[in-house]
Amino acid sequence: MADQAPLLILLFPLFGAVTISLIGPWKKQLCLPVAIVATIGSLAAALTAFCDVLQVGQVQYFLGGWESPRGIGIELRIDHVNGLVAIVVTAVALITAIYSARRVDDEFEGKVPLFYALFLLSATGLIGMTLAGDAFNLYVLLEVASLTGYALVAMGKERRAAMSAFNYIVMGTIGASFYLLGVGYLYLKTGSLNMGDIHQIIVDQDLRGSKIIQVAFILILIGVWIKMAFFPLHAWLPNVYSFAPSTSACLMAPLVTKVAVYVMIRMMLTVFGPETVFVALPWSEIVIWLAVLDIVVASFMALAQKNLRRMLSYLIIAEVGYMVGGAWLANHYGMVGAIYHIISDSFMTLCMFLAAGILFTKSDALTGFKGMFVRKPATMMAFTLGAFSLIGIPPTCGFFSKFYLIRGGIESGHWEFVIALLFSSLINVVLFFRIIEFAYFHIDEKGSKPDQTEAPAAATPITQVISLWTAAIAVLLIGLFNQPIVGWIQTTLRPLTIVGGQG
Amino acid sequence: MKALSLIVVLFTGSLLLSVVSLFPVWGNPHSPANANPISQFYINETEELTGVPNLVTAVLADFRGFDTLFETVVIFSAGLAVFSILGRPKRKRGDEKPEEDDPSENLIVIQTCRLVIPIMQLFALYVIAHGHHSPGGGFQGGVILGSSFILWAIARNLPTALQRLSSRKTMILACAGVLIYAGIGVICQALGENFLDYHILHYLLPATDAIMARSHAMLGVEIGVAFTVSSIMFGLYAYLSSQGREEGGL
Amino acid sequence: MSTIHSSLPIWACLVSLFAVIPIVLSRRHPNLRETFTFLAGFIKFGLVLAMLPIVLHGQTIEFTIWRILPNLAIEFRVDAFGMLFALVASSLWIITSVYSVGYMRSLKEHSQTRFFAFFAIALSATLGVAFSANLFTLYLFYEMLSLSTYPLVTHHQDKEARTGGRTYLTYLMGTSIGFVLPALIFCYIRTGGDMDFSAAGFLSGHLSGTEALVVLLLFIFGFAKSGLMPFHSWLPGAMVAPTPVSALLHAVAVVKVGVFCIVRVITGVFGIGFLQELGYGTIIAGIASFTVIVSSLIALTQDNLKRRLAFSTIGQLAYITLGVALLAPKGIMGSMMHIGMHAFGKITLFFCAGAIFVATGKKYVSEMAGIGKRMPITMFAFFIGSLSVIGLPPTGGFISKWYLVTGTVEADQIVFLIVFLASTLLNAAYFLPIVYSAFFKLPQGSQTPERYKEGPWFCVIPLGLTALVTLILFIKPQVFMSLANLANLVGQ
Amino acid sequence: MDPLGDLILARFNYWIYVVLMMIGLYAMITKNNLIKKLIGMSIFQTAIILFFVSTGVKEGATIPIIDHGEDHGSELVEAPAAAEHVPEGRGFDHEEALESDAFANPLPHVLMLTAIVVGVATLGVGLSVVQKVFIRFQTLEEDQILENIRTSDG
Repeated sequence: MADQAPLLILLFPLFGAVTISLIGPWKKQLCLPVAIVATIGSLAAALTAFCDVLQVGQVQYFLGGWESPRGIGIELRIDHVNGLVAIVVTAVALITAIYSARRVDDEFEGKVPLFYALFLLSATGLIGMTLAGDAFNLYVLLEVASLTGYALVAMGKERRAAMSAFNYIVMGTIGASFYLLGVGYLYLKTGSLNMGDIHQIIVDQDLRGSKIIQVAFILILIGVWIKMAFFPLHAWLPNVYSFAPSTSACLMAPLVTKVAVYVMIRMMLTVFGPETVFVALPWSEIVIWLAVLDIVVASFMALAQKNLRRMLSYLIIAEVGYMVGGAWLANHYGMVGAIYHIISDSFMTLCMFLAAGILFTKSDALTGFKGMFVRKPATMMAFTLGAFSLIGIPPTCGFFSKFYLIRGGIESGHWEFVIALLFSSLINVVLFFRIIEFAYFHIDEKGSKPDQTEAPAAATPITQVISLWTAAIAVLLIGLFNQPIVGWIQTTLRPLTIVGGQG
Repeated sequence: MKALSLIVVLFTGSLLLSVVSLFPVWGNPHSPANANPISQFYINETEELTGVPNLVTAVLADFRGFDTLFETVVIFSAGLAVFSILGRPKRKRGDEKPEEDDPSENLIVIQTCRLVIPIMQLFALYVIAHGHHSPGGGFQGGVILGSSFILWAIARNLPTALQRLSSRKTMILACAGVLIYAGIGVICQALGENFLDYHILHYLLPATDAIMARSHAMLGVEIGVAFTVSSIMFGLYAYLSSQGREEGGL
Repeated sequence: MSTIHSSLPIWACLVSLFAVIPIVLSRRHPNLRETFTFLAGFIKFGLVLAMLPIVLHGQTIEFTIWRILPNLAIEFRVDAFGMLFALVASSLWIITSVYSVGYMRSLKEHSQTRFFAFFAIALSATLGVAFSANLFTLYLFYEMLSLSTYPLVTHHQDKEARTGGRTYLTYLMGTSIGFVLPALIFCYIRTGGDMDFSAAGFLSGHLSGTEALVVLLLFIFGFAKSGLMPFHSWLPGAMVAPTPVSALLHAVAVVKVGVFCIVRVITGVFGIGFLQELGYGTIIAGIASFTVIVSSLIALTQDNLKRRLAFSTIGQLAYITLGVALLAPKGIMGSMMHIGMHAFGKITLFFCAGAIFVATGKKYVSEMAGIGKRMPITMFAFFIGSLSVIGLPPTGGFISKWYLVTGTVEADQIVFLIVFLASTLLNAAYFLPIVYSAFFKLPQGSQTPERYKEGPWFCVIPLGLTALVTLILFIKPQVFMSLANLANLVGQ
Repeated sequence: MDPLGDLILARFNYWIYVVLMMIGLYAMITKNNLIKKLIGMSIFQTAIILFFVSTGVKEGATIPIIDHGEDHGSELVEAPAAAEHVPEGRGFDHEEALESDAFANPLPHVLMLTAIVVGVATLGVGLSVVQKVFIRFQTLEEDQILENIRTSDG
């Protein structure tokens, strides 16, 4: 079955979702086990597929066996990079599923089976987006992920969730449509939908300078930028993630933007090719400045927030700036950093959102952190670890992604990007130590002293603690094992010549 | 605000139009899209390879069958999404007595529907089954089938229609559709080929060769699609027309 | 010079980190908890001592922990200079622990477990810095130290502590992320990953003149723990911490880590030869001299004893930077020794300040008239500590200062000689009046001297001990001297 | 050919789709009523469908269903429009080309079948969200909703 692994990554959650919708209304207590089995199966398949990739370099899976001529059927294509991203997506889904155990009954009263079905379908869509080797298939899977995402947000009890979901639908549809239109332009010019085939045609017929290809690229870029909430198309994101139910946010916040970033990188590298993106087109400078603006503006906005999840949402936007900027540096290490950051930021964000979900069930105002270290020490420690990673303190993974990104920035001479990265780190220091301070000091003006023996406010369910700490430890491990990860990323990147037009 | 959006819109429009002059002219059979080997291959080889003369059906259900599977999943997700967004805790079943003597009901309308609906449903089955040879297929047929239920709900009222096809049954049918589709793919896997590689199914189907197996499997797939589409169409109607309360109706 | 591969340094570093677990577990039994602290302290000191003969033989001990980036590992190497620092830090940890027990218990401080736990972590980080073999490892432990000391600085958890903690982190994290990190990555790119400290300097030949200046300044200001002006104000702010913290971390561990890093940067990263060639030593020396003079002047105006000590520390740290920036062998030797000598002198002073606070609740110099009658041992120790910091015999401070002064002559930089002399006078001017009024004046508003009443013995013994060591170091400075000499020999 | 005819008449399909799309986009951005926004969204998506389908058109070609029971395609070989053009670009067998010129390109149709379904699904979800908004806020005018949120927050 090993050669079927690439597909099984998708099939497990798909069948899980269908099973849950079938049996859910009768056997509510079976929903969670099915979801966990499905995500474990998916993770196992992703790991198997990745092991295959390690041996043979690139795994292609032809749906329906339509292998030749190229582009007749649909293929899934796994290389080192998206193999890793697929592992991340499945792992995040698994961790969130574990986290959801004691949570969903409150958040989705009476709709638990629907939630799990949508949850698994959303994971299916996101996994599919990373694996797709066909530009149109990617669109379909993107829509699966988006539609379920809209529902996961709108299901919330929060009053404003519905309105933010509506804006999400409008923006998401514009983004997906622009992507589709870009694919249409590509199809018009090349006649193919298979990513590898499109690239081959662009190279063979020397379409690099073609205006149609350029406009197609712009359209696809705008599309994925909306999906990943890149400045100035970011307005939908903060409302969505701060008003969504916490379980939904834990799945979507780490993944949706990251997968969109991966799609952008995939488009840049395997569809248009670095020689088109960096050499033929003079946009690197503009995009990097946009990324710099994104980072700076989002950091300032984060500073102004009074609610935890809203603040984290703006940080996600800033992190998107890291990745877009890194990818556009036209530098090997910039690209490595961007891809590595996809992996590390997924777990960082997951860790933070899980902690946010555990710490706050109703209002997540930052002032609520008062005395949190005493009330929920384990959660706060994991939160602190995640915060350190977002700040970029070694040896957490956040440090190493910054390391590679800054290296790329220096090597390619984009100092503005380097400064923006450092600036955002400093802002993060302020942001998180403000919180840690709140959590650490809880003596109010009356002067009641903290006491070690004080009983914790309410015991956190063990499943939530496990999921949070898994994420936190992943943050550490990804940092410590950054070298093999980066090595794998480089295996895929090395054959490509990622060098900018200016040198 | 309006001026700004106008600028954005005009800018986007001019971006899109800036390359129109480079596009192939209307109906050019030698445009890259039309002259590409892939397109040629579909037209020239499909019937030999699959035995299905309707190229669109063949490409849809076989060559790009994976897309179509997820297309079905999209519909399925939309159904789940609407149920989850608008659904509310159910009241006791006993309350849902269909109001037989609704004064707003019109005898002529009801009787006409009684006549039309069977024909609609028959036609829907024809569209599904004949999709190999004429325009049609699971989506088209499924929508017609779904609209026959909707017609009944409009002519009578929603609870009456829901008595025939409750939202739970809707869900089961929708799941069955996806299961049929994906299940056919998994059977192919179980027989040792890739997902959705239908030709291997001739081991299971009597009196078929590899090519006809594709054709038959496509029919199966279309039926699965029809299941999902028809039930979800009705489900969408039921929920959207009543704000999720499953009562009253238009 | 030969190299030995051994895991000793890593154990020496980690022992206090592991000790956190039993410390936290035994949080309900203070005596058991403190036992673990002492146990860890003695094991650590023992391990460091075990390595001492090897290092004195001119050998180095290496251990690679984790290859974390291409060509770059988290790696330990114990050389003479690192050994010197580790010796100072690990020995003072034991003494400070004794002192902490007395201080914390008599003041009935809250959250003592947390205090001892983070104290242990901070010590691990300090030894990690001392034993780092390359710049990356150094940076890692440097950050770890900043973070682990934050809960210590803000231990009181009141408004003042919050402000102090904020300043502390803003300065330390701001400079390390804003300055050191980019410089570090820049070096990594330029050298292709080789960041091992070496006498020739791993940067030499890789940077142009201007780049070298920028990187040098980024490092010098980036390691803000060294308290060079204008990035010094965290140190007085951090004086809100309990006195044992101030004593160990702010007179010994944290600030010494700062100057340790600067010495490493100058001797190991750039290399003395490279800097001499570029002629940038004078620039650093200028900054350091400015800090020396200005901080001494500010110290004169401080009434809060701990703040006065803090500014004194800033000045003394700048001595070390100044000494090494002279790029002369004697100056560097003086700097290295001053790390040790000043540590013992200054910790004595802090212990005294703490002991006074515990016994009388007094924080301000102006309140301390006549206190010598009440706490003669403490104030005598204070006197010895002052002498050492001023640099007068018969204390260890005299020896290091002697070398520093000869360094200026050797480097033919008479200006800096004047700086040293002037600051010595200023040092005397802000310390000796305290001693004088303590012994020869009567308390304000009272005609009779206070009755004899020392602080708790847990406080007095450590400060007596450190005062004694300060004296002994004058007679027997051999260990420090030979280590500094060895480190210097390698540098030539 | 004159520029007007060449640019606009010969490529009218693209003009129509761009105009439609801009109408949709404008409605999505500026309309105050949520339903109108959704209508704009629908127009927007339809425009793209129009674009795709129009790329598959071949002059003189028939629907992509091969006639059963006959020697398919043979009677269409002499379709006048197909013979005029000389194959360009990517070379393929001339005879095959003529045959394939007789049928419209099936691929865009397949793709748009998917896109239509996606459009319907999105519209359905959109409408349900709008209903939920209405349940929560009792209005569908965006400015009133925002006002409502602002007053309840502040």
